[in-house]
Amino acid sequence: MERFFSSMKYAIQINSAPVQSQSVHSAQQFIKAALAEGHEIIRVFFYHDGIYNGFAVDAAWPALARQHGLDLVLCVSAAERRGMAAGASAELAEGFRFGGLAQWVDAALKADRTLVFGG
Amino acid sequence: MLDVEGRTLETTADGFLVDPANWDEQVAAVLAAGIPIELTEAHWEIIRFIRAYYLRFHHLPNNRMFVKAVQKEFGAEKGNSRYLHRLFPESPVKYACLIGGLPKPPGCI
Amino acid sequence: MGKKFLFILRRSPQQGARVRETLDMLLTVAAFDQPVMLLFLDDGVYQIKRGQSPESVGLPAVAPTFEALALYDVEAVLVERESLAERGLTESDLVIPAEAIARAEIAALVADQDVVVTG
Amino acid sequence: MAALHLISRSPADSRALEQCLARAGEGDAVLLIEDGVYAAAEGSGSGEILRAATGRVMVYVLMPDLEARGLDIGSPCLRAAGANNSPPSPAPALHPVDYRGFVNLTASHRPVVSWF
Repeated sequence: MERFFSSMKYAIQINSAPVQSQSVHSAQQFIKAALAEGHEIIRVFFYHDGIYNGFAVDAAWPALARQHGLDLVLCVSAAERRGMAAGASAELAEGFRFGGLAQWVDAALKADRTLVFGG
Repeated sequence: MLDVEGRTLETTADGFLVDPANWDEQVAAVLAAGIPIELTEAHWEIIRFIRAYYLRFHHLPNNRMFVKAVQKEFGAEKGNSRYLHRLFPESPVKYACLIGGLPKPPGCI
Repeated sequence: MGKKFLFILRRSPQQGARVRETLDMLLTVAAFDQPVMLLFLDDGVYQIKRGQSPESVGLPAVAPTFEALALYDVEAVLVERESLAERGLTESDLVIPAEAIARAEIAALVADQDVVVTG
Repeated sequence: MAALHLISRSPADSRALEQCLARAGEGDAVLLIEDGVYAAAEGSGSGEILRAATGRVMVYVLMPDLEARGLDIGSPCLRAAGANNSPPSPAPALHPVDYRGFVNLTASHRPVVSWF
């Protein structure tokens, strides 16, 4: 199938918890579709209540991270604010790491598009 | 808990003062001794700045913002991470806040 | 590799940590010396309304934090004229100087950005 | 470049669609996703708003989200919004896309703006 656009780089921001709304699912579907089109996901940055994704039992993110080598970054200050950071690295779901807002800025600067999921 | 000349002040598990209003220069000296950092006028300048910043803006910067804010206030020779790291090893904003009797700033594990 | 960032605040204050965290994102972008604009739309204009006293009901004050924008050289602070007028407000009701722009000008402003974050 | 606006909230609990369309520029695209697809449903009250935007912006609907809610793009609801008029107003053009189409829209528009 012919592609109309050359390969694009995406930065994805996720703002909602996995059980809160459909947004997390939308983001995962979008990411799969983008990868299937030959695009690149530079980083998925979890902010606001999105940080709860890193502590969820849902295996979808770990599976995506494993298959596609996604960089899943939980904002450390958002996690701290919700009491989810101190010494908790060991409890993070597979594929996630903590990072600062600088990681979001870095991804947005490298990306052709930045998308935000989850109100 | 922190003992300062007969006063007992409450601190968090990370050693940050619970109530910034309990802070004075004696408290700062005890907080700094626990790191340990020996306070010079260069330290005081930054500590007074971050306290004034917090009290005015009701906000604490992360490391990156802190460097930029110091740069804006004192110029590039002080507003750079080398200068600030020399004063406050590891995390300048964290230790400036800790000694300044402020809450733990965002983004430090 | 510079990018243009626009943050749009459309929510009223006191929605938990959300606005505060969005503002942290904006200030981090500014700390990276990237061009960043802030636009208040709809109920977002209440964020910078004078005379709020959230402390009286035990809530944190957000308005003073906007005064830090100048310290980070964020000079492009905009407010939609219609959003103010619909709420019976004028620029003199705001705690920080904001440049009023017309609703009709917003499309062109948005189209000129690389990254837009709404909060 | 023209912007892509994402609407994910139902018109019943958010004015995001209306507030977005009030600012969207000529040639911008709007994509209804998640509960945003309810704007295409009968009784949503969004028919008029969407009709007014027709010609100025392209409005797309994410079909998997529409179908997951038991709706379809040919539903008479949008026509019904203008039922008092005679002749009936034409339905606003809603363009169906799947996730691949969503990705293509993000590639052909910049910036992407999420309205909550």
